[in-house]
Amino acid sequence: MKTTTKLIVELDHIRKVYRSKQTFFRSDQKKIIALECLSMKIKRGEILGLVGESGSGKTTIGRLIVKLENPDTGKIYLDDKDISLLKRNSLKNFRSRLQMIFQDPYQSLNPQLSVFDTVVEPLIIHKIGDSTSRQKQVNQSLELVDLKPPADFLDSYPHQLSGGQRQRVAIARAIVLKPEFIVADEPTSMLDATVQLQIFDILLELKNKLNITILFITHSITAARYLCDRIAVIYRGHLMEQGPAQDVMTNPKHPYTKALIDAHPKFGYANKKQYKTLLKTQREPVNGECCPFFIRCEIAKMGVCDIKTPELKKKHNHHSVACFFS
Amino acid sequence: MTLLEVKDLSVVYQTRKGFITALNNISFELNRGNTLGLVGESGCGKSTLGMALMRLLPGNASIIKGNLFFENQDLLKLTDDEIRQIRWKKISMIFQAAMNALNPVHRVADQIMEAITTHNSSLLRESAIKQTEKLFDLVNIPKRRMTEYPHQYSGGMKQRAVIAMALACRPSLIIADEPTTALDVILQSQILESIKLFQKKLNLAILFISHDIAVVADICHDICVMYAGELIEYGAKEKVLGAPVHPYTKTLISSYLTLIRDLRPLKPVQDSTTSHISNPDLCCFLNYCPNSEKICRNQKPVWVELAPDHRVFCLLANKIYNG
Amino acid sequence: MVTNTSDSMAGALDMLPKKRQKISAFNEKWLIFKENFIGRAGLILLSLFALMALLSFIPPLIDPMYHPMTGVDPKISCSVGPSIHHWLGTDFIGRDILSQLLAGAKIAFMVGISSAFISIVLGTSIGMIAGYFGRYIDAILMRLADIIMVMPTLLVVLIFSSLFGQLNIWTIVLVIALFRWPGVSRVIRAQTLTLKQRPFIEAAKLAGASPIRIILRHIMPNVLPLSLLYMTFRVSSAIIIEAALAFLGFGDPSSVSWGMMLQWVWKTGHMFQAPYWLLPPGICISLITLSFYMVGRAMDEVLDPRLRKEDD
Amino acid sequence: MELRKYLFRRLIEITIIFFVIMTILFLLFRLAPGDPVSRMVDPSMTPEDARHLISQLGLDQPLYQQYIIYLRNFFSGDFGVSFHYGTSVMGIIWDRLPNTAILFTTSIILSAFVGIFLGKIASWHKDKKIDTWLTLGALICHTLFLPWLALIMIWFFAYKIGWFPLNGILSPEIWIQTDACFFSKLIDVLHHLILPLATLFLIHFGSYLLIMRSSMLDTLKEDYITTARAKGLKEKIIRNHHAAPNAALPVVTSIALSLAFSINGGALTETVFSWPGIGRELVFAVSNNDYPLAQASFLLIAAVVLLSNFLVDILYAYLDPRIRY
Repeated sequence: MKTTTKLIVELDHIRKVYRSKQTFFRSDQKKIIALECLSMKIKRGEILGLVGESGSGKTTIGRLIVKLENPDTGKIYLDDKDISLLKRNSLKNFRSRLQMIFQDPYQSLNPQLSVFDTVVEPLIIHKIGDSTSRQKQVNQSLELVDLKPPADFLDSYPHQLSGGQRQRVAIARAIVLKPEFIVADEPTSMLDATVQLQIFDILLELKNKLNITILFITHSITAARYLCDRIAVIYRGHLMEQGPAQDVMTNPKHPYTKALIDAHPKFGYANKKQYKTLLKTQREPVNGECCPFFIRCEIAKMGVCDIKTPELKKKHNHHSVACFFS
Repeated sequence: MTLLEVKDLSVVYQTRKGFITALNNISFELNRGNTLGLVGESGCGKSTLGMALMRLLPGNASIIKGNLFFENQDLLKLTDDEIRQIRWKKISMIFQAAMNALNPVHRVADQIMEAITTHNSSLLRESAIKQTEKLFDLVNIPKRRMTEYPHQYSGGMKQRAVIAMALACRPSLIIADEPTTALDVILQSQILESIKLFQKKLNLAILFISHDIAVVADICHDICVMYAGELIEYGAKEKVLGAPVHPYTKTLISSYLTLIRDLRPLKPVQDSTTSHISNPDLCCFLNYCPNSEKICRNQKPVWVELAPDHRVFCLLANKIYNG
Repeated sequence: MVTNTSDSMAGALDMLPKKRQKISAFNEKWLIFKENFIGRAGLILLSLFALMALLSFIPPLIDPMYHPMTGVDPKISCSVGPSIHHWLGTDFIGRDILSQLLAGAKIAFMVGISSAFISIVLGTSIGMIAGYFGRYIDAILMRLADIIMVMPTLLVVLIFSSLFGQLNIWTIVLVIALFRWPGVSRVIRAQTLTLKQRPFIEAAKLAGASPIRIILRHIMPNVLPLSLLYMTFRVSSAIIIEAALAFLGFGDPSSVSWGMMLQWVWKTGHMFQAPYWLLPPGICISLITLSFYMVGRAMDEVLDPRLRKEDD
Repeated sequence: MELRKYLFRRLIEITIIFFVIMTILFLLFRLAPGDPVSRMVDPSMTPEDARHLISQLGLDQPLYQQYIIYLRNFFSGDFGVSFHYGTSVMGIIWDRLPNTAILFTTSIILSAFVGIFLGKIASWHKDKKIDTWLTLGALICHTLFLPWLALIMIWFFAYKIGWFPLNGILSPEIWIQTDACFFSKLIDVLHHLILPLATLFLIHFGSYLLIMRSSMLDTLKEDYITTARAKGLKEKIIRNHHAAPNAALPVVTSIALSLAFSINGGALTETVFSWPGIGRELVFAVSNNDYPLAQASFLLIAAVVLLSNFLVDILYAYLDPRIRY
């Protein structure tokens, strides 16, 4: 589906720092840098996989794009429009164009609302249609996510559904407004392996049928490989590697990406370590500017990696890497 | 040499809505120094099995049938005092959520030492401290962190501390209940490596419970596949994963995404968590089985032994096996 | 804002055909509640007290001398024990204790329920607002709660009555309510904070819902059971405070409450001679607080798994 | 270090809250309907004295100046003169404070210990007979109407059986004797103390038991308890060493939060038993329109609640390593 090269979302030098909450008992503030000067482009109609460990800032990116949070510095553009300037009506309009699917289907549905109430709510808020057309739209989106026949599910409450079914309801809610862009934040990490694939297939169908752009956030490099057109690897708020999915998987350039691929259990194929990355754990941390992966990197060289942060550089064929030695 | 033998184990939970069968006629064996992987989806009863082996089931669960032979004595026939002697000294556990497995108000080292001194009351405090230090060394936690509290540890370190605790009394069997589920991939592979290392060093038997078939494939010698409280396929890793026979095992394996295989796996079956039990006498996978035939709806499934180290609980096993 | 409320009205209309399922969910809860011995006992006791409150209208109709406040048996002018005319005896000026006791039930319900209701409404809305909006709104409201919380309510009402003269029963209700919300709002705020972090609230935000809509449609239904639970405890404490106030002689002189009856026993020095007079009001106050408390505890057991672990 | 910072912050918070309460009280007394002068000046004073006092309190000056005078008086420990006793309010309060402290702190500490201990036992034997009886007993104790309980106590133990004195804090006949030794005086006070103490104890221990029981039941579901079981520890060690320390934490918090409510009970007990403490003095002052005394006792009680909250904070930090480190 790499027919269009038009951008839909662009992140421009985003920086986001979380301050640990002044809890009741602790008065000192710890700063946790979630994102550090991160720039990224998402093309219309693609599925971009954002791969990273927990705490890498990958969820933060998703939340910033849908404007659940605001960046400290930097700008985010949707169709070349700065989303930080949106107010009231234009914000509401923005909301209908971007949606999000959350990680935990047990937490993302209001236990007090039935499936119908959950899915119809965005239509009510945006005052779309009357009650019969709303009914129809709800049915349509339920069918799209494979909850067939919809009538069987409309009256159910979340606790009567399985995890996979809940996640489909959450997807139905996200697509009922016909958005252009969906952030899927680890939508299957809480689900069983057999259910996981069904959700992936639904996402693929959304892309193909409705031409929805998807930012797929995941910790699993295999899931990204299965689903995505492009993959971006993120580590501690820095983009490490970015490129076409096939390229990144078969020919990873960054030592961190190699480590990720190596760490993945090699199902039934003995214990081949393809890249033999041995992660260092005992390197002294450096104050000031350095490569974010410096402490754990095997191939890092003193005098190079510990004094400068590598830029994301294009290698070939849209494949770019942030490493001095790639 | 057989260390643990589970025979026809059945466990039911008593709930408001009646009895729910959590485990149904589970039988398997585990040899000294071996790793047995127990794989299945959430809610298939695999954690219940782990707790049953320790006789730590919650109050509303009861073992209605079966035997648990450990070192040739039936664990189910022991008194509470006797089983307490066996816990941790002979069988220890690595829990799923390491952050919750450590008591927040006690120092980590004290909790490990407690395990040592409980089962060796004649031990002097100094030598208990020495042993604890050794354990910290073994799992690669700096000694200066011995006096710290659990909340000062990072996630991976907590998990390592829990492993150290499990090794404290040199048990012959460790039950590892999803020990790496909450961890990142890189951390997971490190923890798995270290578990493998200890196993060789200490000649441990491990019962490794996981939902992730790839992790099980990585670490285990034998594999049990569970579905809805029943064991459905059991055998050596190479057999079960290399030539799976039970339709459910096939689904499970095909739904696993790898880095190497084809991009499009088999189309998976229906969402399986809705309702398993239509008729308790019939095959538990019947409603979702792509291969089911008329015979499956009329007859109880049976164990079919395809090889000495490969058994399948399916009426059509031979047919599927032979193509 | 107006359009939003009308929207949620429309939502409520859409919901109509599905009411049945909600009711059956309620039935399930009710069944669990009924199984609970403590809850059942509490409910039975409460209905007995409700019956007492209803019966309180009868004695003055039979004979003006049975009026709890003004009725005086012309033949008796001092406290005597139980007799045919006065089943529980009379007080020091010959008023019927039984009719006073019945009238006291009415006052107890009135004070307890109305003051608990006000403090729950206040506490729930303040808790939700503080929890949802956070920042300085939260800081201000919670500091306010802290301040009110360290003031003993009974003593506050005492100070008020010394400054403003004799308080009537509704003022007492109001003051108790105004000083008993912080506990509720702390609990509701904590609950709101955990709800706020749940993705379904964020999903609603992404759907474009306004804060008002999120609070009313997504947060309130989830905290309401908890408020209801706290209401039973607040009823108990309101009854106790009013009774204590009356006991110390600061009650509303125009109505008879159980606390006032105790005060009369105590102040007129009858406590050693007239156990028939000392026992009933005290037992009634203790029992009615006990029964509200029991209902609350039973509710707690029914609701708890839902509140803590969600649906399963 | 963390801890010290935290406690320092709490101290500042508490001071601010106290100032707010002081201000509210000041405004209430000056702005309530009626003549503020009559509330500050003893009606039985001679006109000259009254005029002197008015100018001393600044009652003829604007509100903010009155407030400054009020604060200054407060910090110099001058709360005016009690209408009823005709002596300095400060003196009266210093006189009553130890009595209240003895009664209130012993009752709270005693009931906390017993409540936590019995709650632990009850939860451990959940749904067994002992649990049912303990819970029921606690429920009843917790909901008994305090003044009534106090009257019944007096009626039964002091009047019917005659084991204890009816009320008061000491028997005059002992204190009149000049040669009475300290020990016999102490015994006398303790003798008087027992009934009010028992009353307060019964009321408080019930609620502490119930809180501890449910907190303990929650704790027993935690994973680390399963770990402890799996470790083969003895049940008693699991209960006392692993479950109870964790379960006691919420109980400590709720004791702190309910302290203000407990003060109500303290005042009632003091009144019924004629125990010469601050609470009784406040009730007495309010009945007699002794405004300076009422104001000062209320402030003192608020201060006591705040201070004990602070002490509980320290205790909590001591019990929970997550705060200490």
